[in-house]
Amino acid sequence: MLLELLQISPLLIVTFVGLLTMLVGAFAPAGSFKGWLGYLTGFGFLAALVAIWWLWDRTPVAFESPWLSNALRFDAFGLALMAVIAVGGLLTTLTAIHYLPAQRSDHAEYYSLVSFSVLGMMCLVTANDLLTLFIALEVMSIAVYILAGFKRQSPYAIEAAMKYFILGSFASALLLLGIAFVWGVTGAITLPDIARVFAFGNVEEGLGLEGVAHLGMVLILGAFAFKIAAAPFHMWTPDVYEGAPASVSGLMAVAVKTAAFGALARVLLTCFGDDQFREGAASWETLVAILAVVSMFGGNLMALAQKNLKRVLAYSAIAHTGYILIALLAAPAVADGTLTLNALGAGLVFYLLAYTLANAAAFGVAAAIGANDNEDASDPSYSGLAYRHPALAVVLTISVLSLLGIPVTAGFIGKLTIFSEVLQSPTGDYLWLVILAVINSIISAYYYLRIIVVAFMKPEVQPVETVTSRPLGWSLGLAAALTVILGLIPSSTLEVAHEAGRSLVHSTTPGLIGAAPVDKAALPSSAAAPRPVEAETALKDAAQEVARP
Amino acid sequence: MFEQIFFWLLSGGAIVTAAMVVLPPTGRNPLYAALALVVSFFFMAGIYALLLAHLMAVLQVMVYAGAIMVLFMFVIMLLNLREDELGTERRTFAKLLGGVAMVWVGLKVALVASAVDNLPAADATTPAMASFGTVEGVGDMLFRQFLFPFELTSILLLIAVIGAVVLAKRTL
Amino acid sequence: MPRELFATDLLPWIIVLPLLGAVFNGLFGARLSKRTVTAVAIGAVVGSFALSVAAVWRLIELHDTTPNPALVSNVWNWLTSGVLTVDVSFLLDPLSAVMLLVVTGVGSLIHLFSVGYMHADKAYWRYFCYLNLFMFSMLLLILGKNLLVLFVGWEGVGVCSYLLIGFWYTDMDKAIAGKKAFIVNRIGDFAVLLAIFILLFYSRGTLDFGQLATTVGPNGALQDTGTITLVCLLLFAGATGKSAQIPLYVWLPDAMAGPTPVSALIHAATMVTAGVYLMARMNFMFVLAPDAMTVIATVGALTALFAATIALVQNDIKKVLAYSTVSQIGFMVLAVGVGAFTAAIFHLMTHAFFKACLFLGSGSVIHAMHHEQDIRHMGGLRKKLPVTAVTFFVSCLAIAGVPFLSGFFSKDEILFRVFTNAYTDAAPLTVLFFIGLLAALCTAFYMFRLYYLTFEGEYRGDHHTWDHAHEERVMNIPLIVLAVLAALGGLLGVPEGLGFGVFPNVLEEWLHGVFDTVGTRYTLSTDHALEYTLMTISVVVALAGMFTARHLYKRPADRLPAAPTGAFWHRLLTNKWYVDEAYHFLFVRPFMALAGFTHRVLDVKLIDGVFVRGSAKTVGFIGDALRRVQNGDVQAYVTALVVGVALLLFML
Amino acid sequence: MEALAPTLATPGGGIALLTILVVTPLLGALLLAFIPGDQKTAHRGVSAAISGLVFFLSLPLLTGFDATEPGFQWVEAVPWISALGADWRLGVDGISLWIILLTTFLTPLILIGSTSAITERVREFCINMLILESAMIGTLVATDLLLFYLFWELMLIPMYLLIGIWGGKNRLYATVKFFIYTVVGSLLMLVGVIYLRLQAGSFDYADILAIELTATEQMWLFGAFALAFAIKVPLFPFHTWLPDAHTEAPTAGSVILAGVLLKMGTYGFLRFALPLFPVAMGEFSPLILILSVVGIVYGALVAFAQQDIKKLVAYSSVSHLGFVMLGIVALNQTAVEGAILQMINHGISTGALFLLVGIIYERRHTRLIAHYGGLAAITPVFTTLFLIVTLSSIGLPTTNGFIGEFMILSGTFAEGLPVVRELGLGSWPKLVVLMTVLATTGVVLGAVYMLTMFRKVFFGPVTHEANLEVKDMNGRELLVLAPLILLIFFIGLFPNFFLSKMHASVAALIDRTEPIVEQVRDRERLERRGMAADAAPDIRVAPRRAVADAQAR
Amino acid sequence: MPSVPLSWYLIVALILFVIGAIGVFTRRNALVVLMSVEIMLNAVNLVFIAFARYRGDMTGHVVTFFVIAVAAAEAAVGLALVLGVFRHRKSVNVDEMNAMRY
Repeated sequence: MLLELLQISPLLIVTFVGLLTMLVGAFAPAGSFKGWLGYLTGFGFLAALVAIWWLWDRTPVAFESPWLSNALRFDAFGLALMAVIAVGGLLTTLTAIHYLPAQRSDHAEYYSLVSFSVLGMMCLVTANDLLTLFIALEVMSIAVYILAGFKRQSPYAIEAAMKYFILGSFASALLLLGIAFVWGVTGAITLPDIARVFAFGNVEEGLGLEGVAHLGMVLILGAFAFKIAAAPFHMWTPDVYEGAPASVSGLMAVAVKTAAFGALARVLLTCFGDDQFREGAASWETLVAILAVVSMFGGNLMALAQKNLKRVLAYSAIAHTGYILIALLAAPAVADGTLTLNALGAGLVFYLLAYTLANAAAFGVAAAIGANDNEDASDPSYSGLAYRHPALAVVLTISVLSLLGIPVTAGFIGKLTIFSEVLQSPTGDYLWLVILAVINSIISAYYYLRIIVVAFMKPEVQPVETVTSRPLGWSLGLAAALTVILGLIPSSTLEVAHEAGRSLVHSTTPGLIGAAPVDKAALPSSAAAPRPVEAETALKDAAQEVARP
Repeated sequence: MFEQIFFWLLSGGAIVTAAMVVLPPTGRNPLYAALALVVSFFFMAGIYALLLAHLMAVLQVMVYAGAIMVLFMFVIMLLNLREDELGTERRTFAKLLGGVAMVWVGLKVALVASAVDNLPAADATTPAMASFGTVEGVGDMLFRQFLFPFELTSILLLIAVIGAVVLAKRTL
Repeated sequence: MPRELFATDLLPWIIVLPLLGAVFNGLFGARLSKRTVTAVAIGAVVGSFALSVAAVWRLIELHDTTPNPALVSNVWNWLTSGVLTVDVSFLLDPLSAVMLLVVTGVGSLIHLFSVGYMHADKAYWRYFCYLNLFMFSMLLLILGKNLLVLFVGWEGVGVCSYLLIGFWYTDMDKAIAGKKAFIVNRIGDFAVLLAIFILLFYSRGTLDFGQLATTVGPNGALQDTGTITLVCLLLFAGATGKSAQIPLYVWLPDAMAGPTPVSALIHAATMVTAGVYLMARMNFMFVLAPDAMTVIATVGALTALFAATIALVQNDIKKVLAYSTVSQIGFMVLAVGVGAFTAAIFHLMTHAFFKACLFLGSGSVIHAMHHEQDIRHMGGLRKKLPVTAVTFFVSCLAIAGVPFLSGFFSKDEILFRVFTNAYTDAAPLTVLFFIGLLAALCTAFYMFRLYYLTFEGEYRGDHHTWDHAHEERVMNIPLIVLAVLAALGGLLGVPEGLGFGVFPNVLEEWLHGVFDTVGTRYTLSTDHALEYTLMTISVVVALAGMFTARHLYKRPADRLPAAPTGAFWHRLLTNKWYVDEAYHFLFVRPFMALAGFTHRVLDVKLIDGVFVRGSAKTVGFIGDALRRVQNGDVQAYVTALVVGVALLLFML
Repeated sequence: MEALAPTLATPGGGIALLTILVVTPLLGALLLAFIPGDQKTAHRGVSAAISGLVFFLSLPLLTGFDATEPGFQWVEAVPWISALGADWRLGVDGISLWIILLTTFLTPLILIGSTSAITERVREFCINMLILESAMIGTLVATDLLLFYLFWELMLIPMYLLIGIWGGKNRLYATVKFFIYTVVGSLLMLVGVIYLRLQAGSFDYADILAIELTATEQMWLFGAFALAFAIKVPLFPFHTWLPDAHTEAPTAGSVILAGVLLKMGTYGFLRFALPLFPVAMGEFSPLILILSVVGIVYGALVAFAQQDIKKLVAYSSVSHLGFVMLGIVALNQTAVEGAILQMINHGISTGALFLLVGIIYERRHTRLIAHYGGLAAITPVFTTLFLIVTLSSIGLPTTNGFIGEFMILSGTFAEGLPVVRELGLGSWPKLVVLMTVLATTGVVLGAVYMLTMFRKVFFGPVTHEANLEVKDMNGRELLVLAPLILLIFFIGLFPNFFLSKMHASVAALIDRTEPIVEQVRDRERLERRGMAADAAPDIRVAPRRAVADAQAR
Repeated sequence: MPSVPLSWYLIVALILFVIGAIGVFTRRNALVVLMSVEIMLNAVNLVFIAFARYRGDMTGHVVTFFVIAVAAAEAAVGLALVLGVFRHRKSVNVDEMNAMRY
């Protein structure tokens, strides 16, 4: 029991910090500075990071008791994304510490809500059954709805929260319907079980039940497409990013998206990753590719004429959803015996990290210019930033270049990894997709450059006043520095990302099991090297016993 | 036969009352809509019972029709919107498009989903089904298999509490 | 043999001395006294002349033993890449020796003259810097052992000419004239470059004259007459630029914008003959291309006549001389065209003498007249400028072809050769003889018209100028020397028919080795009777022109014949056959229009406007249109979500 | 990965000279960041000193260069991003040597030359310039494709800021246009780079040289690479960013742009497009040939129509770079060497022109030709230098411009001539001859526009009062220009000093590429004659192993 | 054996779901919109419970249980937001919330 508590320590730490801040904050005098709770929250995330680091060598973590092992799966992928989320949470929390007082919204609840939403995200990326997934999603979402409207005296913030909430609830209902269908036809709620059912043809052929499962898959995909802001499910993004406080927009842009992507990847690759499932319908790869293309073009094109930093970043976030969706298709082959398994590449995790760093920095700058209750992040509010605050301008530039994918930034390595992995993908020839992505990068250059133009090359319209704050500086410095460092020496991080990706093994060989830890015994030994067909039947038989108790 | 009659009655009632929530004239006034919704929830509870989900039927009435709808009523009363403040509904192309798309989605899903009839139905008379839908059966699963989500839900409700306070309290 | 070494090592110094002078004056001249500048500049050129004499002396010694002696100096390997190998190397052979002496000799004299002519100019140092630089380039051109070194000089003289024509750059017309000269020359250079490229290929990367001769020789790589003709025509096209032949002569009259000594040196004596020199240098190739030779001869003859007709009616003293120069070079080109290379070089030399003298004389006049150049405002200047008048008169006699002066020998040699020389298998171009004769008639007429209007009769200008008109001693010396040369220079090439064994044809003998290939292709007449007949005709023609002019123009001012201003032919000639206008209309205006069109329409509108900015605008427009969908209405957003799901389902 | 054992054994006695060259300016930039922003003199001094130091550090490249070695020298290989198969691989060969030296040579001059032009945000300016220098050197010495790409893109940012911050009135438009234009090419190239990486298994240049690509692959990859390079060159019709960028850039930007950045395009062609995709080169060379010659004539024509001196020089760059491309596409020892030399020449001459235009701009704050006139009388020294540079730019013999153009044109001509006479129906040779003739008209046109501009600016009477006050060049400006002027003549007189270092590498490049290109052309010729395509000989796609090995060393 | 086929229940649930969805994007009153969301969640619950019955698997009930909890939480937050909106605008009409667009 104690071991298991240690094993889920990242979750516990975050929960504990959330509760602590809530309780302590309740006793703090009204109107006093609550930033120290932010430090506390930050330390919480640091501690969580340490815990994740400790757990890293123990992946996949073997939970003994059934209630945990069904609900959660701590594999390299989940841990890596938890780490990314924690980093995102840390960076955005640090920006909030002095930003919130400047926005006259310095309440203790902010930090507990951040902690709880991060808890939701962490559960989301490690959720092993669809129910936990749903609850985790709701924990994250509802906390973020509230955070979006946290500056409640601002009509913009409240309006943003309201919009986000209505759309979010709608998407939740869709997700739930999808879950209902998937569970209904498979009778399984945990991801490995669902995968097994699909893999071994337990959804009887000819009965049309696969169709229902496909429906479920599409509904789940649609709901997640909303969360990751893929076009045309993206409509909320610009308004909400613009209206919400900058630190919250940052959290939404980095951590929420990371979590949603993690869950989506896990669901798609584990449950629906098997070729058996793909029969009789367009594969989710096609749908994802289409979403990617639409998101890239939609985000980038709509961003062109934007004159507000937060809004530009929102559209850029939509476009990036497109790039990251491509990473879902990047599944290089991993040879395993005579069978070839496909695992997710390093691209997704690495790109999410790079994206987290860049956006945390960019929204950090957006927060920095939010002094004196200034909510506006439109051009005049940071025009000529470089004259008075060169460091902020440099950070903004680095983050923007990283988003654009210019070398010596993490964003470049991320794009490079995604593109090269997706070109090796065995599930299809995605050269066209890569070329479209590149064309989109070109389009995006225009509005990213505009940000640099405004910050560096335009004169000051009004004196740019910024939130001067040491934690903000740490956050920005850390994000920018990591962006450059990861751009220069990404090797070890890439290795980690690789390992994370590899833990999401799925198969393009019919009948091979999906996400469950690959059971070496069940696999035909390479020495015997039976024919694939035989191996298949043998496997099917073996697994059917497992699937049907 | 008995089951079918109840099915038609309950589901017909649920659909009609649900439509009353959404469609004018009742849909224009939140108070009427809320009342229709409560009725709809009751019909739903009936369907749950028909499906041997007794505990859920009870919870539906208690939590939904009771707690949640009371909350709605509070807010409606609090705001005390008068008829003229409600204004008129706008007819936009988006709404039309959305309606058509949603109906299409519904039809498509229904069409595909009717394949579920091919699933073998569980026999309710077996001893394994004895505790089906009871507090005991559901509770057993809830606290054994789904303990973690259950714990997580506690955080969720806590968040909702904090949220309601943060967003709605007059002064913080 | 230390003496031979001495002479060989001399060659680069002949070239470098003027360069050093130019660099020295260019860098420090502005801060030095005029005296120092003069000393350096003159010293450089005279030193170069002295070294030239020494070198040629050595060559003469060698000539006794070998028919075609040569002093060679390889200075460094300039360019090696792939098969291409070009050395910076110099060659002094009989041909270049003639040119060398003419250039350094006449050059020295003109430098001397310039001291007087330019003494009042602020940019005195700059002038001498340019002039020395010109000498350097010209010597490079003459002494280059391969086509590329020659080309370096070729372009170099073009630049110096550009600089010197536009020497008084504050006058925009002069600056424009300089630019025009350079650009017209460049058009010719373009052809030369193409010729070089073709030759380079066949010669396997070398441009050495000797190697090129081998290339087109019996066992050489280039045997195709078509290609050889092409090369020759291209080289000739270059020559028409530099040597001001039809169709590229237009720059030379404008070039008179430069200081008069410059006109004398560059635009009469030396640079403009470079084209002739080039063709003489490449004679081994030209003799293989009869078609090209016909073209060359025809162009030369036509140019001679054409320019002479224009000169008939010009009133600017320098313009007359300029057209005269074009005409005379036409004679040289004509000579080349009929294979009479020796005659061409001979005329080149004599022309250098008398035309330099004439130009310097005109310079003296202009200097005296305070830069008045219109001969209608002159007259009777003999009284004020006696030395100038005498030397001018002698040179006029020489150019007109009055017997036993230099022009007589050289021009008659050419006309004789034109009449008789025949390419091995083709008819002689006799008809060109008559054109040449007509040109000679015109020459005699306009030269004496010029002389009489300027120096005889009554003064027609303002009296203040008249009172101050005088000669400078330093300017007289070159005039006298050149007049003597103009008178006696012809003795170097006394034809066999007139020499009677007493006067050998020195030049013929001297150059024989260089042009030895000519004899293999051309039948050269030695018919003395015919020669005497032609000579008589041309003398009669010359005297006729001369006396007509005397009759018309040696009169008091009020009795001068009025110019037939209204007459068609007069208008045609005063306007130089409207060639400049035609060129302007045919080439310059279309070029400017094309450039304007390319810039305004193709570049700005089409490529940048439609393609570049157009595509950006299109993308931006789409983006803006899409953005409008995002109308802030959350229910529309829900709709989009639903439509998205519907689409995904549809795609399934 | 055994091959990746850090080998620092270089002719320089075990010193990682190239890394030092790349890193020193960066360290300098870092150093500058710590000097307070208001100490402008210190910034200028330190940055000039650092770039000067880099120049001296780069000299051993020249002295230690083994001219007989066709492959890379001063090779360094250290593992870098092993997860992606990219390594820190540097090397210099005869193709890149002089461009590197040009870079290290120009940068200090520019920094000194900008003292009076850049008076605001001096620190940022100097940092920018040093980063730019580092990126440029990096691009030239990288022998790992990813590293190359990294530096290639890195060049963009400082240049972007340079134009955008210190540029003229219309700078924002110009700088964004510059950036996006360049990015269009380079991102598509990135796809090509990735594709090659997947084929070769690493980004190592030697590995990539060794892979066998099918003709179709070559076509696509060539398209991706060539577009990036063509935009950078810029090859007609991808040139329209250049006039804007040049016009709006500060002098330093213009000089760097003309001097080095444009060369990256032509260098890219030589380093990558040619040796990697010879078949595609064979197919595309007629097109590139035509485009480069159109560029020559077109650039000249448009230059003639310009009112703005800088724009005129910019279009002249289009014309000059056309010559370089012509030489490259001719694939002939003389022409390619001429092209490389012409890159240097253009860097020096056009760089000097921009410096000179900058000097006059500082005094009069106008670049319109019509605002000048008669300067010769007021600023004789300036006029003289301008004249020399102008003459170099129009290719006067004894100056560098002539050598380059002559080599390119004669080499190209020789490429087409033999076959034209002997076969009489080869389309390629005919095209080459025709195009060379057209290109040679560029020599005339160059004179036309340059001298027209020169006349208008310097000759004639002084028409604007303000010009009377213009001061002649000061000592610092002379110091900056003197080395350039000397080089103009030095290259013009002793080109062998430069060419001798190129021979081996260029020969290796041609050995590798030309036979295949020839085969493609032969096949086309046969097809044109109506022979069945299958009768045509197969194209040997496999590169020569020996050359690859040589390059790998 | 149940005499009503499973698909009938599903169709009823889907009709309810569609009604709810249409309510979300047609009703301008935020309160009604929230109620429509509740209808949608209920519809899904029906799907779960129907499947549970036919599969004999109570997981569906458990999920429904959680959905009810989530719905409660959502309702609390949603109503709080409605109050917040009302405070600023004195109106709860969703279609007037377009301070941020394009």
